Amino acid sequence: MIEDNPAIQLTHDVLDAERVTSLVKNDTNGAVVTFLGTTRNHFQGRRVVTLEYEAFEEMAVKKLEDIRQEIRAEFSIEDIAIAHRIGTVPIGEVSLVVAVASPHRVEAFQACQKAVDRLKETVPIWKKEVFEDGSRWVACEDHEFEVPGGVPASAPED
Amino acid sequence: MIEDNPAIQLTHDVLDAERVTSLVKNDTNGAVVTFLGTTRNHFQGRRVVTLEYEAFEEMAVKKLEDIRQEIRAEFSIEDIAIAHRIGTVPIGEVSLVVAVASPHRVEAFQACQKAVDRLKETVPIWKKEVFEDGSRWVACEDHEFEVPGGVPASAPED
Amino acid sequence: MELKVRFFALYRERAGKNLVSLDLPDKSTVADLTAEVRRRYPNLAPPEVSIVVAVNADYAEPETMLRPGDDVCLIPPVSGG
Amino acid sequence: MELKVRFFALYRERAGKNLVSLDLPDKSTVADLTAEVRRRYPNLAPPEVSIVVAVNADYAEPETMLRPGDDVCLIPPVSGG
Repeated sequence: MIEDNPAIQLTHDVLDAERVTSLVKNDTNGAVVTFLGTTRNHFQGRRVVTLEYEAFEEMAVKKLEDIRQEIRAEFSIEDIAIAHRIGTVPIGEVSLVVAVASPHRVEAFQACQKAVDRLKETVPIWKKEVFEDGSRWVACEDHEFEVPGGVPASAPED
Repeated sequence: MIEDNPAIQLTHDVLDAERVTSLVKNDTNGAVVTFLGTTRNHFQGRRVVTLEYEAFEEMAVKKLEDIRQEIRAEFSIEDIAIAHRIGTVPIGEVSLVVAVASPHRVEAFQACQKAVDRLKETVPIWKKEVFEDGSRWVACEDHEFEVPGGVPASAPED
Repeated sequence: MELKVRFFALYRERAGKNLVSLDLPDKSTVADLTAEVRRRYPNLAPPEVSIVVAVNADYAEPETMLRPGDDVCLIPPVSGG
Repeated sequence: MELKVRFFALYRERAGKNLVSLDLPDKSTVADLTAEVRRRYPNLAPPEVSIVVAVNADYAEPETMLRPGDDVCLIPPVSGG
């Protein structure tokens, strides 16, 4: 955990989805929507062995808090909590928890999805898929990010 | 629990959201969306003391399984689990858990929301809000359901 | 034929019973049954609201024909979740 | 002025460093800085992809003017979640 706000968590530890969800539940909310991002075991047919998350931590925490405030303003929602795991995340484990609670379910679904979308657009966190024979920074090493004559994206990097 | 399918649960016990979610998680899914319906403490300014859920159990289990199959067909999703609590549910506790997992998050959000919508339309479960001075069957005792000269909706019923 | 009809939730409370035996002519339909229910329990639902019926644990159309031994249930507007 | 520039993820690996000192003229902008970065690390990103820069932990426009002591970080395309 980087700072004091319990509704934002960036941690090397295993995430506790129940704890994150409990932060947003209260007796005036009838609907709680929770998103879990879990690490997948394949990418285009290649077996992923593990995932590595790297963050620019000070900025990531600020950007996560910006998203919370954006969602609160746009959806009249008070209760939103976000936790992101960094470092090595074994396959099948949870890398992201976004929990949103609202008196009504439509807003809770919309707000949760929007928060996840914004996180993937703006928060400086990077995911590397490690294969048996190489690795790949997700979103970076797409076709358009290849450097002519540069480091081949699929080469082992560690 | 009424029958053998672990992905459908109708129970008088406290719901375990973590358990329901764990039924849908697997290593090929990157996204898990969970909806929790929790009991609210107010209705139009009146304080709700407790909630009572009644079900036509055999049919409710069948209808919940129909929803699972519908969602799987519509969204190409394999993993969906639904648990509904019946009987007395104290304020702030979870009455419904719907968990959906998918390789991609957009489908997981859509499928989860659709499953909740369908449940509220088709599954024979009824919720009664108990106030300090009366009670009300939700969805039944709306304006258009008043019987002229019949039982007043806000009268104590127990 | 004699049919056992189950009442749930609001209907159970308004009728004051959860199980009623109705004697209906053979080949009666769901619509015939709800008409008879309304005669016996005029305060169950207002005339402009149709009474939904499940036969053998599935929703039935008004024209569905009933058979002896059918499990018939009256379904008030649902409100799960 | 001398500026410390931090590299993350793909950029860190391609540059082989996570921190670089750059000497830039006073009143240089973010665009001046990325041009200098590209001269020193031509393999960092293809020319048609712009290099995103954060100054003091917030995204900065290309025309933003840099000041001594600024915390400058190069931000490859993000992929959290």
